Amino acid sequence: MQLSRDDLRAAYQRMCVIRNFEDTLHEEFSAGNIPGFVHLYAGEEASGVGICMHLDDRDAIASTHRGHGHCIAKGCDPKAMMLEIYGKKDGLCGGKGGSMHIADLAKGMMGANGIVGGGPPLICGAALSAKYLKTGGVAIAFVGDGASNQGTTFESYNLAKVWNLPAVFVVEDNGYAEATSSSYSVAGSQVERAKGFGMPAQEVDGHDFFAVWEAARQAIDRARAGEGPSLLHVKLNRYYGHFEGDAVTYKAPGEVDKVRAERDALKVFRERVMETKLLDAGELDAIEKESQALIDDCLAAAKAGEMPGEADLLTDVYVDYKF
Amino acid sequence: MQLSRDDLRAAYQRMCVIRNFEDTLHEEFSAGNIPGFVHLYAGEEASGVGICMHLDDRDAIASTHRGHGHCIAKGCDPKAMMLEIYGKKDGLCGGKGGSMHIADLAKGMMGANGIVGGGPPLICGAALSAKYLKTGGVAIAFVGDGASNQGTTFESYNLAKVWNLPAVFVVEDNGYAEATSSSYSVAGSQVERAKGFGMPAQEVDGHDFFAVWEAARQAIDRARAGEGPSLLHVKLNRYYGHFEGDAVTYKAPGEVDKVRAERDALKVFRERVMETKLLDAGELDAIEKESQALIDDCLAAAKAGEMPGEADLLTDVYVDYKF
Amino acid sequence: MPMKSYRQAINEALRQEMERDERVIIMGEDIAGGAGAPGEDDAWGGPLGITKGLMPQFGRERVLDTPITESAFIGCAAGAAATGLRPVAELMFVDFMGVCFDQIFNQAAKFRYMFGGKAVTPMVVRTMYGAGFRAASQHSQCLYSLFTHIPGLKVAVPSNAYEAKGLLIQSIRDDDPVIFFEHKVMYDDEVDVPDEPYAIPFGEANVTREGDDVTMIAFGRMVNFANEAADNLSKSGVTCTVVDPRTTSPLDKETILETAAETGRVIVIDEAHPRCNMATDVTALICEHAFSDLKAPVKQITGPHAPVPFSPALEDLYVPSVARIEAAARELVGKGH
Amino acid sequence: MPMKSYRQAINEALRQEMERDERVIIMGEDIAGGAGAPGEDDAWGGPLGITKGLMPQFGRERVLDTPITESAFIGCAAGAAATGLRPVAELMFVDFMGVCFDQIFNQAAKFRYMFGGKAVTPMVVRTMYGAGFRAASQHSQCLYSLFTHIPGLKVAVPSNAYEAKGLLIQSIRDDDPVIFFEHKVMYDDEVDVPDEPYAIPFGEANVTREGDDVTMIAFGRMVNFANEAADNLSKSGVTCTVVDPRTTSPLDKETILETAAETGRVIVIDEAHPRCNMATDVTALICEHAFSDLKAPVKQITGPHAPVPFSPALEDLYVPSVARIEAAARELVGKGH
Ligand SMILES: Cc1ncc(C[n+]2csc(CCOP(=O)(O)OP(=O)(O)O)c2C)c(N)n1
Ligand SMILES: Cc1ncc(C[n+]2csc(CCOP(=O)(O)OP(=O)(O)O)c2C)c(N)n1
Ligand SMILES: [Mg+2]
Ligand SMILES: [Mg+2]
Repeated sequence: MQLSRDDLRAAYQRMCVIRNFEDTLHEEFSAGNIPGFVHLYAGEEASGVGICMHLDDRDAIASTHRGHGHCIAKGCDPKAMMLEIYGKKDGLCGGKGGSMHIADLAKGMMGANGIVGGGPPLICGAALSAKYLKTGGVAIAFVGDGASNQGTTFESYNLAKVWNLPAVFVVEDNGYAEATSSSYSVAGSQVERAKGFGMPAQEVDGHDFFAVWEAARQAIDRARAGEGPSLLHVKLNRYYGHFEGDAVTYKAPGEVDKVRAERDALKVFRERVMETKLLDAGELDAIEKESQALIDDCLAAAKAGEMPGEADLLTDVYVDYKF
Repeated sequence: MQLSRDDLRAAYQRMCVIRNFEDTLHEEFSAGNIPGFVHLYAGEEASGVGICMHLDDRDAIASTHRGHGHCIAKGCDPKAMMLEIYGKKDGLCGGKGGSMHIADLAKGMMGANGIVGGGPPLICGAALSAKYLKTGGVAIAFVGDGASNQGTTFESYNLAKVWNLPAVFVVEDNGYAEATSSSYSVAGSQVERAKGFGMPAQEVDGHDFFAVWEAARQAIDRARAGEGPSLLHVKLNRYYGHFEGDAVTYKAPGEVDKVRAERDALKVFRERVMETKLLDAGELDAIEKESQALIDDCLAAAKAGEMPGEADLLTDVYVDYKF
Repeated sequence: MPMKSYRQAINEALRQEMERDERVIIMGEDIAGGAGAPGEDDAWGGPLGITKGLMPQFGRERVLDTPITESAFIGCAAGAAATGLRPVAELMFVDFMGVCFDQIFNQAAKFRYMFGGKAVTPMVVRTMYGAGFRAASQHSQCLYSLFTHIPGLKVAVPSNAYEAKGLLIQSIRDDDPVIFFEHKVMYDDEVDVPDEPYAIPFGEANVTREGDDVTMIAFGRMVNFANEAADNLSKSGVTCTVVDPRTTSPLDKETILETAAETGRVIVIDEAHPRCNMATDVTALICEHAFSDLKAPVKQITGPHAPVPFSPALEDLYVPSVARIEAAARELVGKGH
Repeated sequence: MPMKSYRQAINEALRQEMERDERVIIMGEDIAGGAGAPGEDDAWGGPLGITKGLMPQFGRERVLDTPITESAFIGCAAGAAATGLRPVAELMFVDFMGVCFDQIFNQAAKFRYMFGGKAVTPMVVRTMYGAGFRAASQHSQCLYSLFTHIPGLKVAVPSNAYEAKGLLIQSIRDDDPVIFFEHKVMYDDEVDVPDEPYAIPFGEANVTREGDDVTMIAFGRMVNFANEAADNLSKSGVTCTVVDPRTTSPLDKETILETAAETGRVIVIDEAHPRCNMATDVTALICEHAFSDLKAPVKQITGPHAPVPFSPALEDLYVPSVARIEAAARELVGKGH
C-alpha cells in the first residue's frame, strides 16, 4: 500500500492543525486565558497522525493526558475541542471534561485520560468488541514512557496476547515523564518488554512521519488479519513543558531547540515531500495557511462560546437514575 | 560454597516437615476439622527449602496464599502455625490470620497473602530497608504462575531494577492458577519477561532441591553483593487441589501420580544423597520419623488449643487509637 | 413456584440474559475453568460453581476465562461496554477491588459525565462480599459503601435468590455500570424463584414485614436476620416493619422515610464496618428528613471497626446477630415518648 | 509568629522530621524531579513544589523519585515500614488510589490485626484532594470517607497551615498507617506557624469558633468556609460554634456530641459526594447519641452526587459555598422549638 498525494496533503494538514492548535493553547495559557492542567502534543505530531492515518471510525484509540493530537488525528472537530478546553457549553464534552477528558466515541476516540495507564485496559475492551462483533476494527492504546511502567499497561499486554486481540500498543517515548528521564524510570527496553509477552515490537523514529506510517501499517494490518497485538516504541520529543507552566529546567539547555531545528516532524515531512516532488512548496504553504486560519477561527469561537450553567451541573451522571 | 552433611539433614528435615504438615492438613480438612480456604504446598517443597536455606533472620520473604511451606522453610514454628490454621488463641497470629495470613516478622516471614500479587511490592520495601539500613539482608518475593500476570508483580520488577534493590523474584510455576493452565494465561515466558526489565533470570527444575539451591545461591549472592534483582522461574507441581475441596478435574488423569512416582522432590533428594553417600538410609529414615512425630504433636496441640474470645476481637487493630 | 438457591438464581439470570441478548458476554477468573488444561473443560464455573454450565452452552467466545489481571479485564469490560457489548465481569471477591478500582470508579463510572453524556457503559461487575465463611480479613469484607459513594455507579445488594435473579437481570439490562454484590454464605439458601425471566427495578425497596413498633432497614444478608428478629419479636407482641432497599444506589428514600415515620423507632442494620457505611447513610437521611417523626434515636447495628478475623470463635462474635437486633428493638420500644 | 503557607508548613514538617529521625524517608513521583535528566536536579519538588529542597538537603537515598508505579511504591513504603523505616509516600492525587488501594487497605491497614498484633507499620501516605483547581473529574475528588471506612487506617484532614504542620508531624511519629489529605487549593494560604516542631494529637477536635445558636462541623477546606460563614452570621446576631475534627479516623466523638448538644442545631459540612461520606457519618453519630438535645434536624451540606466538572462555571456551582452555609444556618435558627 502506498501514500497518495491526497493522503500526504491530509497528513500534512492534520500535523499542521495539531501544531497550530497546541502553539495557540501555549500562548493562551501563558496569557492566563485557560484554566487547569493542559498538556501539549507539539513536537509529537508525526506519531499520532502517522498511526491514525490507517484508521477509520470502526477503529478505536485510547489516549492519554496529552490527548489533543490524538483527538485531531482521529478526526475530532478542533473547534469543539477548543470550546471544550475553554469549558464552554458547546465543547465536545459540554465543558464537563476539559483538556484531560476530551472524547468522541462516535469517532472511535475513547478519551484522553487523567489516569496514567488508564487507557490500555479500555483498548482491550474495544478490541474485544471489534473481534466479537466482527467489525474488522482494531484498537490502539497510546501510552507514554512513564505509563509504560504502570501495571495496567503490562496486564493489558498479556491479556491482549492471551486473547489474541486486534490491538496495538504505541509507547510514545518523549524521554520524560514529568521531570523524570525515561533513562531512569524504564528498566530494560520497550521492545524487549513486548517480546517478554510474545508480542512483535519495533522501535520507530517519531520525527519521521513515513517511518511511523510504515511501522503502523504493519502492526495494524497484523491486528486486522487476526494475528494479534504488537507494540511500537516511538521515540520523539515534546516541545513544551510537561504541562503548561512547567519551566522545564530538567532538560539540557538547548535540548529542545536542537530538535526543533534539526528534526522537527513538520519540517522533515515538508522537505521529504518536496525532494521527492510529491507536493510542492505552494501546496504546502497553502495547507499551513488554511490550518492557521482554522485554528484562529476555533479560538475565536472558543472565546465567544457561552458557559454551561446550573441546569447542566447534574445531568449526564447516569443514563437514568432515581435520585 | 558447598552443602555440608548438616545442611543436607536440615534441608531434608524441613522438606519432610512441610510434606507431613500438608498431608496432615489434607486429611484433617477432608475430615471436616479445618474451616476456610486452605492451599497446600505439598509437591513444591524443594523450592521453598532450596531457596530459604540461603537466608537468615535479616532476610525477608513475602509469600502467597500457598504459604505453609514458605513459613516452615523460613523458620516459623510449625506448632504455632498449626494452631493458627485451627484458629486457636496461641496460634502464630492469635487465630486472627489463619492459613492465608500466617506471618512471623521476627523471622523475616512477611506473611502469606490473600491477594495474588500482593507480595512483590512489599518485598521492594523490605529490600529498600535492608539497603538503606545496610543490614546485608535480601528480600525474596514468591509468586505463582498466575500471580506472574498481575500488574503489581511487573511494577515490582521495574522498581526493584530502577532502584537496584537486593531482591529476588521467584515464580513458582506449578502449571496452574486455580483451574487455568499457565499455557493459557501466561503470554511469552517468565525468563523473557524478566529480561525485558533487564533482570538476569533462569529456569529451574523445582523437583530438584540441588538445582534450586544452586540457582538461588547465585541470585541471592548477586543481590547481597549489591548487583540488583533477578528472577528464578521454578517449574514444579502441586499434589493437591488448588484449595482443599477442589476435585482437580482439569488435570489429566494420572498427571499428579506420575510426578509423585517419578519426580517427587523428597524421593529425588533421598536417592541423590544416598547415591553420593552423603547421608545413609538410617539417617534419612530417622528424619522422616522425627518429622512425622513433630507434626503429630503439632496436630494434637492444635486440637487441644483454646479458642480466642470476646476480649480478643477488637485488639490489634492499631498500635493506639482513640475509639 | 420452584425453590432455587441463590447460586441457581444467579446462574439462571445469566443464562437467560445471554440467551436473550447476544451482546451479553461474561468474563472472569475460572468462570469456566480448565482453559488450556488437559482435563475437563468448564471444570469450575467459578470457585463456588456459580457460572457452571454457561461455557458449554455459550462457548468460550462468550464465556471468557481471564488471567489473574483484574485491572485489565475489568477495564476491558468497561471498554467493551462503551463499544457495543454488555459485559458481565466477575470480580471474584470484592476485597480484590484494590487492584482494579480505577477502571471502575474513574473510568466506567465517569465516562458519561466527563464525555458530556455521549457515553453509555452497560457493564456489570458481579462480586462476592461478606463475612461468615472463615475466609479471613482479605476475603470477607462488605465494601459496598465505597461504591455507593461514587457517582456514576449503581449498586445492588440482593438479599435472597428471588431478589438475586430479578436484580441481576435488571443489572444486565441497565445502561449504567452496576456493581452486583453476592453474599458468599447465601449461595445454598433457597426460596421460590420463577422460571421465567423478570427484572426488579432499581431504587424500589421491598417491605418484607409490616409492623407498628419498630422499623428495621437492612442490607443484603442482614435482611434475613432482620426478618428473623421481627418474627421472633412478634411472638412477644412487638411488631416490626422490615425494609430491604435492594439497591444502595439508587436508594429508595421515599419508602425508607415513610416506614421510618410510621413507627418513629428505627434500627439500621449493615454488616459492614461502622464508619461512613450504609447505616450512617440511612440514619443521616432519616434524621435530616424524618426528624420530627422520630420517637427515639435511630439505632445502628453494624460490624466492628476491625478487620474480619479468621478464627470461627471470633468471626461468630464479629457478625451482627439476630439476637443483637432483637435486643436493640426491645430497648427501642421502651425508649422515647 | 511567622506567617507560613500550607505548602511551607508541610515542607517544614517533612524537613524537621527527617532531621530528627534518620529512618524517615520520602518517596513519590518527581518529589525531587530531574532523576536521570541532564538539566537541573530537584527540578520539581512535586508538581506543586511541596517537597522542593528536601532532596538537596537529604540526598537521593532519602528522597526517592519513583517511576509511575503507585502499587509498587506504596506497597514498598508499607513493606519498608514493616521492616524498620518510617516512609512518607506521596500519592500525588488521591484520585489515583484506584491503582494502588490494595497495598493500603488490604496490606498496610491489616498487617497488625491479621498478624495478631506483631506488626507495626509506621507509614504515611500524603495525598492531594479536593475541587476548585479546574482539574476535572479525575483530579478533584475528596475520597477520605473511603479510607475512614477502613479499620487499621488513620486519616488526617488539615484545615490550614498550622494544622498541616502539627498533624503531619504526628502522622510521621505515629506507629499506625496514616493517610494525610492536603487540599490542593490551599497551598498558598498562610497563617501563623511556629518554627519549632510540634505534634497535634489525633482524635482531638479543634473548636475554631464558639457560639450559642448553631454548631457547624466541617472538614479540611470546609472549616475555613464555616469560619467565614460564622463570622458573617455573627454580624447579624447569629452566633455559631465551629468544630474542626482534624482527623476523621480517629474521630473526636466527645467534642462533636458536646458542641452539638450545646446548640441543638447542627450543620455538617463535607466537600465530598453525599453518599456514605463524613457528613452522614457525623450526622448519624449525633442522631444516635445526642438525639434528645437536638432542636431541629441535622443539616448536611455536601458536594453533589456527580463527578467534578471541568468548566469553571460548573465547578464554582459544584463546591459548597459560604453562602449556602449561611443560608442553612439562618434557616436552622428559625426551625424547631
Ligand atoms: C496513575 C497516575 N499517576 C500519576 C499521574 C500524574 N501524571 C500525569 S502525567 C504524568 C507523566 C506521564 O509521563 P508519560 O507517560 O511519559 O507521558 P508524557 O507526559 O511524557 O506524554 C504523571 C506522573 C497520573 N495522572 N496518574
Ligand atoms: C487479586 C486476586 N485475584 C484473584 C484471587 C483468587 N485466587 C487466589 S489463588 C489464585 C490462583 C493463583 O495461582 P498461582 O499464582 O499460580 O498460585 P498457585 O495457587 O498455583 O500456587 C486466584 C485466582 C486473589 N486471591 N487475589
Ligand atoms: Mg513521556
Ligand atoms: Mg500456579
